[in-house]
Amino acid sequence: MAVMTLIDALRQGMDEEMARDPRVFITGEDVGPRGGVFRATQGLHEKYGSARVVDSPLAELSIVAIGIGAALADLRPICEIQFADFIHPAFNQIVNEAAKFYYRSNGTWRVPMVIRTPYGGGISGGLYHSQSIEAFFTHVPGLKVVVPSTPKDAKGLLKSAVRDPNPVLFLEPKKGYRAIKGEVPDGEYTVPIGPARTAREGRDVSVFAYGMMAHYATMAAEKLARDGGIDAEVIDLRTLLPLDKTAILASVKKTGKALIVYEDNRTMGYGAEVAAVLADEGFELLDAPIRRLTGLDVPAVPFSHPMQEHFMPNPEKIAAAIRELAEY
Amino acid sequence: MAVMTLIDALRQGMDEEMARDPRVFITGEDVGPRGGVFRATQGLHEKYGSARVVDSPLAELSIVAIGIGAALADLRPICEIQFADFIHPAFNQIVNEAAKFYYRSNGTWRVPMVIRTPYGGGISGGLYHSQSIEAFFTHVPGLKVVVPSTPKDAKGLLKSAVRDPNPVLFLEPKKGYRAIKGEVPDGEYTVPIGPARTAREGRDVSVFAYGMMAHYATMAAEKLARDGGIDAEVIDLRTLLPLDKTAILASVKKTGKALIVYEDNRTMGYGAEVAAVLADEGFELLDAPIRRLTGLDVPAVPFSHPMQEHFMPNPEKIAAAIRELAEY
Amino acid sequence: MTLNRTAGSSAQLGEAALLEMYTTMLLSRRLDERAWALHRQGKIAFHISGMGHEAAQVGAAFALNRGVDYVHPYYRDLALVLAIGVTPMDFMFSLFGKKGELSSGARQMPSHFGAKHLNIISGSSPVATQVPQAAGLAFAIKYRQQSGLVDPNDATQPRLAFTCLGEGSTSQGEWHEGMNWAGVHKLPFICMVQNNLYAISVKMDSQMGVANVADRASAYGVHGVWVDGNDIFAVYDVMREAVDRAYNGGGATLVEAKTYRPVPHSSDDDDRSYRTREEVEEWKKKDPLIRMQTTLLNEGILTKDLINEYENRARADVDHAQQAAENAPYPEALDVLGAVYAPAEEV
Amino acid sequence: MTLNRTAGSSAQLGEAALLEMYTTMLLSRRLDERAWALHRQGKIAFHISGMGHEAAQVGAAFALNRGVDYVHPYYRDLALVLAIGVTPMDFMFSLFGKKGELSSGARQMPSHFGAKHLNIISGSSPVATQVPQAAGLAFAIKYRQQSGLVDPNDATQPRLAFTCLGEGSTSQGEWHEGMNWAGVHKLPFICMVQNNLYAISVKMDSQMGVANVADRASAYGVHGVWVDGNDIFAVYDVMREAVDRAYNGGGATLVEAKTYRPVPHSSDDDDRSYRTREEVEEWKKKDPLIRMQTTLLNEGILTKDLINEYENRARADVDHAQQAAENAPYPEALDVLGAVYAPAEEV
Ligand SMILES: Cc1ncc(C[n+]2csc(CCOP(=O)(O)OP(=O)(O)O)c2C)c(N)n1
Ligand SMILES: Cc1ncc(C[n+]2csc(CCOP(=O)(O)OP(=O)(O)O)c2C)c(N)n1
Ligand SMILES: [Mg+2]
Ligand SMILES: [Mg+2]
Repeated sequence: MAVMTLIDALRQGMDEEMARDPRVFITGEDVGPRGGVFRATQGLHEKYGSARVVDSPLAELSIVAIGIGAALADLRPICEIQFADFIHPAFNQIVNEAAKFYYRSNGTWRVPMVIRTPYGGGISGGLYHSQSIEAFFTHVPGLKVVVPSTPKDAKGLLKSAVRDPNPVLFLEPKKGYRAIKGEVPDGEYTVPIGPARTAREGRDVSVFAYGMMAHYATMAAEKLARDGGIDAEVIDLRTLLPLDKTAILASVKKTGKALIVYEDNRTMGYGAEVAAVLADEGFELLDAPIRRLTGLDVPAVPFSHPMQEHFMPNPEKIAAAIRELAEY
Repeated sequence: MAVMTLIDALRQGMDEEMARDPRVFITGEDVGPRGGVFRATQGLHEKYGSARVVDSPLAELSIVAIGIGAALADLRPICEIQFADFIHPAFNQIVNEAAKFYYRSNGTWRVPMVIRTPYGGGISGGLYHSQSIEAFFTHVPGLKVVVPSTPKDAKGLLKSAVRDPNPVLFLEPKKGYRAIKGEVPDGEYTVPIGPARTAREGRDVSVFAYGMMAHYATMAAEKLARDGGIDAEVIDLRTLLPLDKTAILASVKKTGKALIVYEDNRTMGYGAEVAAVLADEGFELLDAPIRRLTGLDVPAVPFSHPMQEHFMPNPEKIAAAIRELAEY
Repeated sequence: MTLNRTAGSSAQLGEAALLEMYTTMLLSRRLDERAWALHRQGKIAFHISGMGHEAAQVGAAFALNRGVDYVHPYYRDLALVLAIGVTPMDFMFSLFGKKGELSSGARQMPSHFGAKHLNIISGSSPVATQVPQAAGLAFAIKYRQQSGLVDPNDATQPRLAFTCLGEGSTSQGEWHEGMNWAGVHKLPFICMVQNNLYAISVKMDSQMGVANVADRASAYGVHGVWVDGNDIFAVYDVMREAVDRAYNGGGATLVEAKTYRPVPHSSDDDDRSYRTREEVEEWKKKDPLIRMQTTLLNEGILTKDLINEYENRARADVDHAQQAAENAPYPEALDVLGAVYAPAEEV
Repeated sequence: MTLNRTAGSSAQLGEAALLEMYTTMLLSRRLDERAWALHRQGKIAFHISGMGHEAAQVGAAFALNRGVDYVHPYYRDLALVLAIGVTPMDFMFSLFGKKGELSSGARQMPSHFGAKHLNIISGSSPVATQVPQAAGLAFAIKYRQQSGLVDPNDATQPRLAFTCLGEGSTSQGEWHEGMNWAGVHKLPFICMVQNNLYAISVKMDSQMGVANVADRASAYGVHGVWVDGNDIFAVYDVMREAVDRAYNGGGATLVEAKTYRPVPHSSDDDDRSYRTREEVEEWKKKDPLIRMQTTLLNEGILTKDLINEYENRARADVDHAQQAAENAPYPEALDVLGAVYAPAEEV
């Protein structure tokens, strides 16, 4: 097993899929010789050439639409949106088109494509380089939405996404691109889209998180365990659409208490759905209110450091929220 | 008090606001001589002329962006999106721009505009003339989202929206345009953006709904009351962003039971937030699981009648859900 | 008013092709008229018409490798898809929303064409979304050819992508971005704008500041040409050139077919609020079906007898399709739940 | 290489104006250089540069009614906004993200300009969104004039809207739709594309199939013109024409200023992966600041002494602004919560 960063694992996943299947190609802004602004595609242009690693015009809706057309023609596009904040021009193509093609053609026209994009705050990116966008797209049946938080999952889920016959929105926690390192199995493997991952087992409180927040939650839980007294379980949801209901209900059955952590704005953020599922199907399992620890309900993450930090959840805030719930 | 349809009340509201303030203008597809495809602006072009009732190019993002620019220049645009299903091309302008202008300029540049659009299913409109879109936009701080369900509220809320210094997304339940009739006060009045409305008082179960579903919920509650035994309270949320938490908590304090009804897809639909708020702040008030009665988790409402009807909530399904909850 | 068929590729069209073009237009017209009638009778909920556009559509279709080249149509393209192989039955099933309807299993409103076996892409309602997707189809064609996955001259493989929309819909950013890709990558792509002067009620001069949609091609490095869309041979001629360009690596073409919609926008519309009856009557004189008929009569290819025979056959086809659709069952309620996600495939 | 100032409106520019244009370019350049230095020193997190674009921006600014006409800039427009009244202090505060920063209270990244009192609209990061908004500002100007809310000749009121973006950003649908409104309504609108040949790493020929962005004007019924963007007088001349057109009801103009970015896209970029050092050096010879300096020296308007004096003043201004910004406090954490919704106003 090699230890590598999240972004190296992603690159390796794309590389292997391109080597495996000549129908796989990459398009997006600066993905070519520049290797992407985060270097996710570095070296791939050199290796696979301009025909398969295609610098797109600066135009997100067509990056996605070209991907849709190519997928309809049975290619396997990987479309990169440079920052999640810039996916909004492509909203119509994703929501009205990619997600609805299979349904609207009664299962005849498929759109096997991957849309990769870095998301999330805490990187001094201000209002337009920090956004979380999962809330918008997890409301769209026909799409799958995936958020890896470890290098192993990043690579394995990406490979599954490329092979999936449906459009998959693949959200990459950019703050973790280089900050998150971990073991990646040697050789071929995939991680299935669907099941959540238990990042840490525990008995007192269930913490549901994904992306960078799954890491922070694990850090918080470890700290509380070291400090003694509180044994929190951390579930890394990994696939947000479809949601792994079985996993969240099983965890709450054990702990009776649920904290949901996400860095997006609170209102109508993804955790609302997790809470709603638990408040319905898990009602009799609950011993305490369902808490959400989230980004603030302001339009986006501000640039200047004190405001940014106040916006973002972090391990300390998560630990405090777990403790409060444990003591309920 | 005159009895009128929802759409007549809306038109009267626009007419009065245009007469009151020369900065108010309307733009959108076919809003001019054609009077809008639903006739919401009928007669206004004749009355106020081409300079103030402006047929736009067939291009939603610019309908909204022109509105934003005009609002920055202190006009008061009312932008019509012909069907909510076609608002997606304008997503970037609404989410990244209109909603964030005031915040990003630290409170110096305001965007006082209204975006009106008909939404909702049950009208044989198929996948692209039936959509509900509130889930996407209630996740966007900086926006206000309003859904009237009575002619009185439609007119009064629309007038408040025109006078609001913020961007207001004004969702009109199109199935009710002519089907819903009601009394509208004579003379000048407004209905404030923010507070929910108690459509029916009751003691057993709280039903939270909006738009056409508020009507259906009221019909269901009345039927159950007539049939004897179950006394449901119906709260018409009216303003979805910001959510009137006080009203929903007060109702559940009384009933201990909550049913949330929306015609949108279930997962990450607006009711998820209502449920999440109740499961946190109202946990100790609850005597039963929080139920959601919703549209199905498929990409959109199908055209053909049997499938459409199976997709949509209706008074019978709501009554059954209330009864089930009452008996819990 | 007859048509000119002395120059261009249309001069080469044989009698069989000419008669097939004529009968396709005729069938489309009669189906379309029946749909309006069914709507007036309250038997169907909605109709949106291709009437008046038949020459543009059939002229274009016959220039393509039908059923092989990718076609991404719009809601007026009834005659186009009939020319490619969609049947009156398919159309009637969509009008009535009946079980087994070809394009979508009756999930979509009528005239949202689509047929996998004919390489007709399933359409949606939001206008112009098909344009950048069609550029993507064309991109895929070039990709396969360049990477040796197919032979560029293999006529069993799609060699271009063809898409249509109305002139008003070129106001959309979607259109711009699709055209731009077609220009940058010199794609085997043809976009035909069916310019009927109105976007529902909005006149062309409120949609754009130029006189011809074809003028917009110069912003993209795409060949642009406009043509009398009611002259089926003129359309065929420019389309043949565009097809040859696409097949031979010459890049993309924007074809503007100037035509008119002699009926309201759809069964929900009332066009009296935005145009005069005189204008409509004036255009009806240029009816493309009558113009083709006159030309073929003049050329001796059509006769009065043949016309009657074709009329009878068209009526019989329409009657039969209507009957079958009326008698067919609706989808099951639970059909709403199917085909949300494609199942995993074998790799 | 000197500049041509014998024809056009620029021939009328007086000494004071010329020197102000020069000192504005100079100040912008020195501020910009300092920002790069601060980034190298690890004192600031991010810088995106206007270097090389100063002639285009200052030439444009001086053709406007500065502080009155609406300006909706993009992230490279440092020299433009300085010419309108944004100060070095304002810019330094944005680099350091300090409390009270003019455009956004340090909510936005640096170079997201905005100044309500100068009619500079607050910018965002997603490219091209400002274009249709600027068309909306122009629409409002026309609306007010036509409805008698203001006098069309009142020079205390904005009489046009001016916006900028890069050539790559014209690939966006947003740009298309904004230009389209400007053409349809003949709006008092000027869009200046600062064409520096690259969109980050992507060359112009991967962005569009045409040789000049100005060629795209013909798709909109908008006047289009390209100009050497490193020639401040040439820019001023075409901008004066565009301004006169806008003020006098002649409609919109697309100005393409051809220039170059001699530095990486931003402090996050490394341009060695996508262009040669030779190319960069070649372009540095056309540096717009040096070209203007040489011309003014030749014309006897500048002297060596004056140049030194201006250099000293610019350095002092930059030093002072930097010091003030470094010493200023950060915003409070709770400032994150303010100004989400505008409060109700008196009607
Ligand atoms: C994005 C979007 N906005 C609005 C509509 C509603 N609509 C349907 S057709 C139409 C007019 C289209 O005009 P044009 O493009 O000229 O085509 P035509 O119908 O005249 O053939 C409009 C506004 C839509 N379908 N999609
Ligand atoms: C919608 C959107 N997509 C992507 C980006 C990331 N991005 C910022 S600047 C830029 C390149 C802009 O190139 P160009 O328009 O030529 O302007 P230049 O920077 O060269 O002046 C890109 C891709 C963005 N800001 N907005
Ligand atoms: Mg039209
Ligand atoms: Mg550039």
